[in-house]
Amino acid sequence: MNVVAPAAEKLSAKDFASDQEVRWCPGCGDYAILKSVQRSLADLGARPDNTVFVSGIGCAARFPYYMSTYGFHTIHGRAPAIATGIKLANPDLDVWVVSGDGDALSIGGNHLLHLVRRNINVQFLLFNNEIYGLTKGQYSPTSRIGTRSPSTPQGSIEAPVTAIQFALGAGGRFVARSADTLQKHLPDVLRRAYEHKGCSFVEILQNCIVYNDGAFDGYTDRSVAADAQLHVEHGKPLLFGKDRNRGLRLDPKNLCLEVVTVGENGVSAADILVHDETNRVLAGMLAAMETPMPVALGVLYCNPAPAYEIELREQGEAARAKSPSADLNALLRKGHTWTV
Amino acid sequence: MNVVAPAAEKLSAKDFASDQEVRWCPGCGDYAILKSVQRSLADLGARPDNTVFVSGIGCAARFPYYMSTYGFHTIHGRAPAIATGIKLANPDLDVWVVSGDGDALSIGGNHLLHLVRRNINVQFLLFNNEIYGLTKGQYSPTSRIGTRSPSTPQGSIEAPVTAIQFALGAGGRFVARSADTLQKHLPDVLRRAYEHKGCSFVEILQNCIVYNDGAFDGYTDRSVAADAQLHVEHGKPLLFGKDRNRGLRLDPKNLCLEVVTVGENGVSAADILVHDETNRVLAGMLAAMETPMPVALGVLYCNPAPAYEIELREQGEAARAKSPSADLNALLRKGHTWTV
Amino acid sequence: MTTNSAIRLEGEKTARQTLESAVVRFAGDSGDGMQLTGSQFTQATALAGNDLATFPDFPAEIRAPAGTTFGVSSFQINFGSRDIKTAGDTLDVLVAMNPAALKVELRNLKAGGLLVVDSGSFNERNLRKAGYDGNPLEDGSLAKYRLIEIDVSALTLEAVKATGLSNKEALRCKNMWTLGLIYWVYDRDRQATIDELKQKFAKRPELAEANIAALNAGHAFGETAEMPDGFGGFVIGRAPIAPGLYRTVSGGEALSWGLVAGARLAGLKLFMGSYPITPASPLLHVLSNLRQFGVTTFQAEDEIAAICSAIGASYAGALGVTSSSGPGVALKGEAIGLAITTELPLVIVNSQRAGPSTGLPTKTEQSDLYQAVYGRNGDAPLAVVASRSPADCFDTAIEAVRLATKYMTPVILLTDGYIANAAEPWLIPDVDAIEPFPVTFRTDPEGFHPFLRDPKTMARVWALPGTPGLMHRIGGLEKDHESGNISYDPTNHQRMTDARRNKIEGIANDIPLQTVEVGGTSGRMAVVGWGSTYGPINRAVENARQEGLDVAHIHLRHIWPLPRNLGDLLKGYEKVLVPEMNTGQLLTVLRSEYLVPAEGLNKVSGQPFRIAEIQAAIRARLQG
Amino acid sequence: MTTNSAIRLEGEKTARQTLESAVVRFAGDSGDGMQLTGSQFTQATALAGNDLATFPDFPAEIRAPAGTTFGVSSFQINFGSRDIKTAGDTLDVLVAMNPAALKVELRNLKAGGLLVVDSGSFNERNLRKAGYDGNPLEDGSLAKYRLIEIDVSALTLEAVKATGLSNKEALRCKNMWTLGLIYWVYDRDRQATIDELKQKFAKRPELAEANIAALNAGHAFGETAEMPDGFGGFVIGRAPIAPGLYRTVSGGEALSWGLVAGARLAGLKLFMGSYPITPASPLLHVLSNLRQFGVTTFQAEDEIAAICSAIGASYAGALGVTSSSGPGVALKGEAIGLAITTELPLVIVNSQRAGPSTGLPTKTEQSDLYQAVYGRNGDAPLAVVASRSPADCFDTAIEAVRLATKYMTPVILLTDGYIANAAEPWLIPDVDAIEPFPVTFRTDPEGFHPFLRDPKTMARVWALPGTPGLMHRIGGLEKDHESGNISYDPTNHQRMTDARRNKIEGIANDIPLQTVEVGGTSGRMAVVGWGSTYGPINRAVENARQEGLDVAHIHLRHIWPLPRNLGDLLKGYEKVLVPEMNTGQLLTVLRSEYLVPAEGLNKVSGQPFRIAEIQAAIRARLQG
Ligand SMILES: Cc1ncc(C[n+]2csc(CCOP(=O)(O)OP(=O)(O)O)c2C)c(N)n1
Ligand SMILES: Cc1ncc(C[n+]2csc(CCOP(=O)(O)OP(=O)(O)O)c2C)c(N)n1
Ligand code: SF4
Ligand code: SF4
Ligand SMILES: [Mg+2]
Ligand SMILES: [Mg+2]
Repeated sequence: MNVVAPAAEKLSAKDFASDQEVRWCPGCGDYAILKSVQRSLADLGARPDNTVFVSGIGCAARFPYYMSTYGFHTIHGRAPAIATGIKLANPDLDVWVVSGDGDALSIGGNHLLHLVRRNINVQFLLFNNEIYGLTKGQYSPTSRIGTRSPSTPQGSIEAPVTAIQFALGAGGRFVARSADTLQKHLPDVLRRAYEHKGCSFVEILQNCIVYNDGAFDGYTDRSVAADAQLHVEHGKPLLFGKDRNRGLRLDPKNLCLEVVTVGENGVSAADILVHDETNRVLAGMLAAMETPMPVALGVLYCNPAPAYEIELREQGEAARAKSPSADLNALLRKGHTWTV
Repeated sequence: MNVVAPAAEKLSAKDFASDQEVRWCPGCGDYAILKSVQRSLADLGARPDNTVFVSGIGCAARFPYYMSTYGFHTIHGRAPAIATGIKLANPDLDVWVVSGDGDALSIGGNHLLHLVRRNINVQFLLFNNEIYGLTKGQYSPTSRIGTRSPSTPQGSIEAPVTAIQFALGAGGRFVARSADTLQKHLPDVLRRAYEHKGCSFVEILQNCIVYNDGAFDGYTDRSVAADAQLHVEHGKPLLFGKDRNRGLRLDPKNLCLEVVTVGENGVSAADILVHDETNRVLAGMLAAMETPMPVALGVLYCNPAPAYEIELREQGEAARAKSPSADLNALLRKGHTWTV
Repeated sequence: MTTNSAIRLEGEKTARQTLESAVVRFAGDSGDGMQLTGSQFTQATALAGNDLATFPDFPAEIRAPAGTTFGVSSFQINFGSRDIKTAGDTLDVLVAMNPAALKVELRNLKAGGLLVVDSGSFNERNLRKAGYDGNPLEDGSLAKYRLIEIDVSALTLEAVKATGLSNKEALRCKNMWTLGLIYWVYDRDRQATIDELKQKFAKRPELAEANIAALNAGHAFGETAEMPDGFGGFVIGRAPIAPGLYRTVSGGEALSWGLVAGARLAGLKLFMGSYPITPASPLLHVLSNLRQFGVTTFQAEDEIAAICSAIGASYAGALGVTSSSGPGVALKGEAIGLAITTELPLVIVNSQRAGPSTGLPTKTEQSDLYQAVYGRNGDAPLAVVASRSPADCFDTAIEAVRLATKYMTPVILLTDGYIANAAEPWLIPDVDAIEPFPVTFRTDPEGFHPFLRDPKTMARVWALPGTPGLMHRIGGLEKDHESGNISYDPTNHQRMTDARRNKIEGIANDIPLQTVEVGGTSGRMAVVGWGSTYGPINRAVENARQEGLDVAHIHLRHIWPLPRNLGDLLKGYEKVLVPEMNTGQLLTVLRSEYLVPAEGLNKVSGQPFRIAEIQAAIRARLQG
Repeated sequence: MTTNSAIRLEGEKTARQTLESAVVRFAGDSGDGMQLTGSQFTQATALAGNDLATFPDFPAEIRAPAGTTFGVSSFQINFGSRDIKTAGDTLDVLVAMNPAALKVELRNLKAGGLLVVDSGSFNERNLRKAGYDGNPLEDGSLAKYRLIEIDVSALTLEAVKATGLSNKEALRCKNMWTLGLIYWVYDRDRQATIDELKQKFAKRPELAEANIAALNAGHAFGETAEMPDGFGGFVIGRAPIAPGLYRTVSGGEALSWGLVAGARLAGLKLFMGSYPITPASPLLHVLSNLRQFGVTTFQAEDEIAAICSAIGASYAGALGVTSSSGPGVALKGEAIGLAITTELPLVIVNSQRAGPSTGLPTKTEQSDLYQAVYGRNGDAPLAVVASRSPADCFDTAIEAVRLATKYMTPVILLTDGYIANAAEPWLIPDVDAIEPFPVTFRTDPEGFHPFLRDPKTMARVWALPGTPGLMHRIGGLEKDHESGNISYDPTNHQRMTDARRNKIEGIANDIPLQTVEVGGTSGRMAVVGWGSTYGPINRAVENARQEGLDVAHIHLRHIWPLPRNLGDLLKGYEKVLVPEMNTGQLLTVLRSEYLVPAEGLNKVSGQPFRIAEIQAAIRARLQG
């Protein structure tokens, strides 16, 4: 229990930290995300008493305990459904959902689909470490083919689901990606998610140091980051690389993206695709990029539509406007009655 | 119970009909689909005793009772999971799953995601009538916004899920669409689905005459069919219309499809996109087309990958090859033992 | 046969015969409008001052092919000048609109009962579909009934000719013709039906006109045509009913209104998360139309999401409600545990149907009591209440809301397919006269902890997100008994387990002592029931007492915890008989709680008990 | 203090003292390798011919921050020259590798017990993390123990210096140093551990060398250093154990092997559909490595898919198995109903953990019995069996498979977190000597119907898809008692409900009569247990009998149906006491079935019973 005065003054990241000892493994990527979120909330001027963190079960899902906001650590996979109820009962609350790749995409895949499709105005953060952390290292639906784990000693044989593609397939209106270690990038994405009115889906690549260490080193390691990360920005050309001279070009015949170098083989700056975050097809192509292509980070898609709970509230208001008295006795007496 | 002799001679559609009275509403689109399936199985030379129809709950899900094959009418939403178990226990069976839009995409969305992602070699037929038939007409996840139903008297406010986009987002390797009334087209699609080794996802637009009559008239009515249906074929230009002179052109700047008329405004046949069923991006764009664009029918995407149960069998064989004796007594005695 | 009226017998009509009660069943094809016919007859009967009970019986198929036996739709009503407790064991009157209806329903008609058939539908095709080899109207097989054989189809066409409807539309009025005839049989007033037809077809006055014409024609036929044995109709006087304003109400309606009333009495908005399922859907449908009462309904993607959304809504300060039937409630088990351990109010309605698994969705059963009382992982106690009749749903819903909010606990409310669909007259209560039980939300940060308990109820405080200064975290892991933080401390787990258990057991002190419905508070036998078996048990016990047997009827509303005097009460009887539409579920609870040698009377056929079955069992066991 | 060895007291060593049994607990940080230490000690102890029982106790966190109390990982072992039934109530020896371990575990150490601490870890930082104000090694608070305070860290570094390991890697050998010392204390042979270290570090021989050096150094230290009171170590003789070939086995292993053996005895392939959950995952992990035995494992997307895949596999002719813990089993309820009504064989393993809801995942409990016996919609009976110990899992798994296949029914097998993780010596059975129970699949189309029943077992025929001529349809709707086609017929529903019930009840005729573990078949009190409480109950009853109390121990393997003589047996005792790690769940079943006034002894703290607790309760209730 934290008593935070309804302060007018600006809160700091620390004001969003609860008094509970953080119990992730030393070195876990979750720590960095926690920090980013706490800092972002402070920067965005969020109010702890108006903020709710909802989670399912998993290492990631311990998140709410470490926030000085309201928090609900629910059951495995069901956080989207519980968050939906919270938001429909009180649309004024700021609701964040924190989930892992197993929680969100294995047991909870259906609820996530419908949360996204309904466009409930919550921020959904998927901590993707491509493994089941809390249950000690089984492969997850985002684990790469061939993953050896306690339940797949011969290597996994399932094509992983690409979280972002799934979210787009579910009709998501805000779809973004960042990583635990990107301490400047992640808060930017969180800000965009927070400002988006509707369901914001954010995949955060997160290192599980114990069971899947280095899963994202190919993207996040300093030595390769510049060439392996493509930071997308609406209206800006899709360029990356140490010298920012590598970029994406569309092959319109084959409908696919290719990496080209500006200034080489007759490629000019004008050939480079410009990011349009309202284009779902482009978002899908960016999401699907895999090594040796760079990983696309940032807001891949943002194309707002009315949030469910707002439309629902309007329907309620319309109903009340039609029968403003809401007289229960009258309801019970509507239709045929008789007196004995 | 049907006794069908292990006949070498060719079976007819009737041989695939069970002795049970068909109990759908008179005029329901399910009748036509049943016929198509029975005919297709006969044409494909399928064996009733080697064929299993699995379904969940719903009007569509009554399907297995009407087939003279093996049939398992399971519980709501879970048919994909049960079919998975059947296929993993006996990969030699031909397994078909029949499901409705509620069964497959509401309660069963998660199992469908994982069936598709794992690429289990079954044919998944989704009878999409955009409504809950069996429970008397509530809106479904594929119902259009504004659908008035017993549970949405003021009209539904949810963006519907597009089945095909969902299947693609789930990583589907075979994704197709047809309709109940297309008695030539549907068997063609079923044949392709049957021949595809891996999970074949087939959406079948189906008219519920009682609760959602005419939902697809805008596409299927004879008077509009030619202009409202685009039948895609691999390697063929994406043309449609009475005179087959309307077609799809890609706008590479905006990455979107537009309908053009060959011979008008300088459009030539060469401008028309050619269907490439191995291109996922194109499939996604075709799937997303909505009125006033035509509806895309046929095999939108087909790009085989190894089926799960085959890989699993290979792992089993590898394990057995490594320890061919499989001596249980030896297993129990492995590691440290001592004699008292 | 005279032209158009296929009456076989002749003679003068006798005077109307006075009866104490009657059981009528309208049976026809799904498309024949039998449910509408039944509900109109119910209304007219209620207006005539009779007590009544009804039993609508739908086919399992949405719209079965015309003429099939599995497409038969029926509506049964029992009404009388005395109090009526069930829809009736056997029929005095059967209206069969086609051969299939006759085939399916005849076995319930008393010998000598009135059998009204539409001979126009007894053609070869229909006879074959119904599985008749010959024509029962012609082979003498109906000799033991008073057969009134009329070509209703032809007479209806005739009656509505003037309206210029197509043949197809005109034939749709057959049910009103028949209703008119039965109105004549029981001397019922047609005005309410006429008014309703006018309102229903306001946009198509020609349909209103046709239906009314058919109704009147049927009635006139009764007045004028010759009837078998000179049959002159019946008359059934007013029942001695408590004075006041009445309506007929179905379980679905009464339950919905009770929940709305309960939420209002608690001072809360109502949030209903549900997923359609037979026979629970009516609740979702009715509540969806009550948005102006602060009701939000949410059709979730499945039952798990439905309950989870309701838990979320309760967490945010609404009254969370979820509703389903057996298979759907099975899916909610894990989430119910979450509501139990986070101690949030929640009402879970289970409209039971025949199981196991998908079972017989349109048939009634009481086989989810185990699931309600015991069906979760862990030591996970909650409160369970059960409705005994459609009207009783209103009161039990309010009671469920009261317990849920006062004790911060999930409450399971058991009803069943019979109650959900049946309708009965209801003395409309004055909602303003019901004692409110307003909830208070914690707002004071001083000394706040989320698991502080009210010393009397043991309920924890309810602090809503959005409240300044009360930020806290809750969840499904075991919680410290004060702060709610995760606690692995063994003593704390024991303490919280005990607290959860004692809180629920303590509810026993806040519910009425168990009373006896009929009979003494001790004696040779108590018949203990719960739920929709109320009617047949009650009448059976009354009948048995009239036979001179020393037997009492006890009916439970509170299934868990049980009323605190129940054990002593039961020990006052030599025998305890527990009739249930299951294999003995309440029986297990009673035997284990009180070690009384109770015996079961179990019927698991998808059909409600008949009075006679229970009466026979009482007799047998008292003799045995 | 002498340099390097922080022994405070002086004096000559005494001769080894002979003991009947001892309880030792190794406790340290999660990173300290206490589980490995414990299992090595277990092995050496088993090789020395002692009987033993173990209790591994993990922190809830994957890798808690070093030095915290919630990061303490322990391993307890009870061993002796007599038969050993539990891991021990209180400790004779506590090894505490850091202050946090001391803080958490000290309360279990007997006064006068041996306390071995690594003084090298008692620095200010660690003391603060553990929540100590001062240093307990210095403030006299440990005076009532025999304190052996050693700078293990420094001595280990010293011992492994020659291997050239980094400090960090060298310190990882601390646990082996300590193990060496405790080997000296109990005079254990190091060879098996040395062999295992060599094998484990085959690829990094320098690590093997270092660990062995540390082990030897610790042992040598015991041999040579001065000890408090001249402590000279203990000796514990061989236990009178049945002759044969032994191994230690954990519940997870024995259960997996039992299932594989069961499937083989039935002539089936085994299909396991599961979803990871604590403490059930070991079963999935072990079986995943047994592909060569015809085992297929499938990690499903959730528990519902897991059981459904197993049902599908059974339908296709494999032995379907699914495994989870309470919350996961709660999700399976609806699908269990499907397996019941389609009458397919299925084994559902529930490794119970502390509930309700997420509860305390790493702690043990027996609170899912209600869920197992009653937790489904509809009248949905199945068989329930329970394992009493790690080794017993092998036999109960075979029994579960036997019942599932012979009776075409789901069987729930209850085990718990304690059993899953603990290990015990096991007289390895000869699988070839177990009576097989081969399944026969129907192949003859002549007269085939899918719901034809074996007249004796009432099991329906099992006809596999793929069989020529046997095509049929099954499902969750009520089925005709022969053809399996959908049937809405009331009599058929009653008949099928009765058949499902009678089939399960009939299993009572095919299971052994209930025997008495200890004590007479009548008397003043029976203590009735089930599951992992076997050890403490058994020893408590033996102790009570030695005190002269007339008490017997009855332990159930078959929870449903119950053995057919159980009612009569229980009625032979004046009192029945039912100790359970829940609020009284078996108690409900026994009271309701037999109307015996059984009383509960309930502990819901996440911790197993202590012998003394049960003994005290026996005493109190016999006096009371
Ligand atoms: C109903 C249920 N099933 C299974 C579990 C066990 N479980 C807890 S977390 C988890 C998966 C964790 O993986 P992920 O969601 O990726 O989170 P991470 O630990 O990697 O952050 C599982 C299977 C559970 N708690 N409840
Ligand atoms: C667990 C469970 N929840 C709900 C139901 C009720 N139910 C049966 S079918 C159905 C939806 C039917 O819609 P759809 O899948 O679109 O099939 P259709 O009837 O339209 O063919 C529902 C909600 C059920 N049988 N089981
Ligand atoms: S197991 Fe992995 S994800 Fe979980 S806390 Fe440890 S490092 Fe983080
Ligand atoms: S309700 Fe609709 S989908 Fe169902 S059988 Fe009738 S027409 Fe077909
Ligand atoms: Mg993860
Ligand atoms: Mg549908």
